[in-house]
Amino acid sequence: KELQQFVEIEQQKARFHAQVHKFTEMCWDKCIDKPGNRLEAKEEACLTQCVERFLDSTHFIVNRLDEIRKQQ
Amino acid sequence: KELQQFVEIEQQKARFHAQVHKFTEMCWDKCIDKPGNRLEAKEEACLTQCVERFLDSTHFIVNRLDEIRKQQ
Amino acid sequence: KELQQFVEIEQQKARFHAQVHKFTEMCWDKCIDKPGNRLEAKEEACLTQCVERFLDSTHFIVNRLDEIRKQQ
Amino acid sequence: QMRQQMAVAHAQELLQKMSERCFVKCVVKPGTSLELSERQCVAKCMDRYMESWNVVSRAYANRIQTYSSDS
Amino acid sequence: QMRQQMAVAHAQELLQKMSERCFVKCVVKPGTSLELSERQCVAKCMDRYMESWNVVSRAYANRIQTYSSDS
Amino acid sequence: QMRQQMAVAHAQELLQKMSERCFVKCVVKPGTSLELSERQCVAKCMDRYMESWNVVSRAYANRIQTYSSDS
Repeated sequence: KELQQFVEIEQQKARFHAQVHKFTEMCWDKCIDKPGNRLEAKEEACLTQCVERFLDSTHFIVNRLDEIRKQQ
Repeated sequence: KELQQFVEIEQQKARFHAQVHKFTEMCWDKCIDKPGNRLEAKEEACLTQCVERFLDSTHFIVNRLDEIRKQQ
Repeated sequence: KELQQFVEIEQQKARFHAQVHKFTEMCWDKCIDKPGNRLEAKEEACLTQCVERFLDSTHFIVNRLDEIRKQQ
Repeated sequence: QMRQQMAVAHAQELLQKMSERCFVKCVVKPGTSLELSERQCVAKCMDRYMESWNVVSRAYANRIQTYSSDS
Repeated sequence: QMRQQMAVAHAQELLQKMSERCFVKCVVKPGTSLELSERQCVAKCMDRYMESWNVVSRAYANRIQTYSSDS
Repeated sequence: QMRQQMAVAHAQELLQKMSERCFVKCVVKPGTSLELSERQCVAKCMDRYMESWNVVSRAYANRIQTYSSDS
């Protein structure tokens, strides 16, 4: 049972990392135009908000799909 | 034998869906500039012809590869 | 033991081909603007140097990661 | 059961591709919240994406049938 | 047999990537048929893509050999 | 051991994506050697990419926690 739990936690971590890789690519393209000598405060805010708004947007889509399904 | 047939049909469907996902991405980029309030007739025609011309184009490439191979 | 060697060599080839596919996509986008009647000398040089500089660049990154790790 | 698993996998892939494309198109500068205009854009974008998926699916199915009946 | 399977897989990947790139480059506005000029463009594009594949493959092989002989 | 394998896989994916993006951004016209200015650009680019990875990772983890504590 402990082994099972260990495997589940590791799988969760793997999914988390896979998402972070995907988000980094997408938000890097949106927020970092020219990599400078340091990460500007504006760029950092953009990255954080990019992740948050992407999750909002996906959440909005999933909810809307549910509503459409109910209406049918 | 029935199970085998069932598996084959499901695999065929999976391949079909995988292709539809790929074509939708490619043709969406080609045909839909700004998503509007409804799918315009022009956009719909573009999507259909995009799929057809992509298949024509792949067909043309495969035939030409065959010819090249025969000449060697 | 021979079988093992055979499998290893084939795996090596597969990795090589996978890399060549990836490099071709990346360097094609960098070097070939409009496909002409033949591959121009300039385009061929660009493709070769694109592969070489990409490997240089990855090498540089790996070395720098090693240095950063040692400093920590 | 296998059929269900596949339908789920298929819906997830649609959701994933749609989310990414509509986010990139509609949220140009991510702000402190998802604004109304961005949400409206995402709603339109997902409707059009799903319609496009159906159009593409139909066009591809027609093409496969034409070929099969030719040979 | 395994070698053959791999060669097939490799050729299919080349075909797939080549088809997509050449279609996107050559068929800007898909019409009711594949026009002559589009077909000529696709033919050139696939020839150049395959040549590019060979150039890249050679450059990469050379580089691996140089490293191996150094160490 | 499994944990180590995953950390390695994860680091390799980071390296791969970072290499490709920084090369495309910094080496616009590949010349006969990697020039100093290109090397400086790649160095900056990889630093910023890794920082971005951390920022994104933190933002995503925060969001997951907020949701979990809500429900």
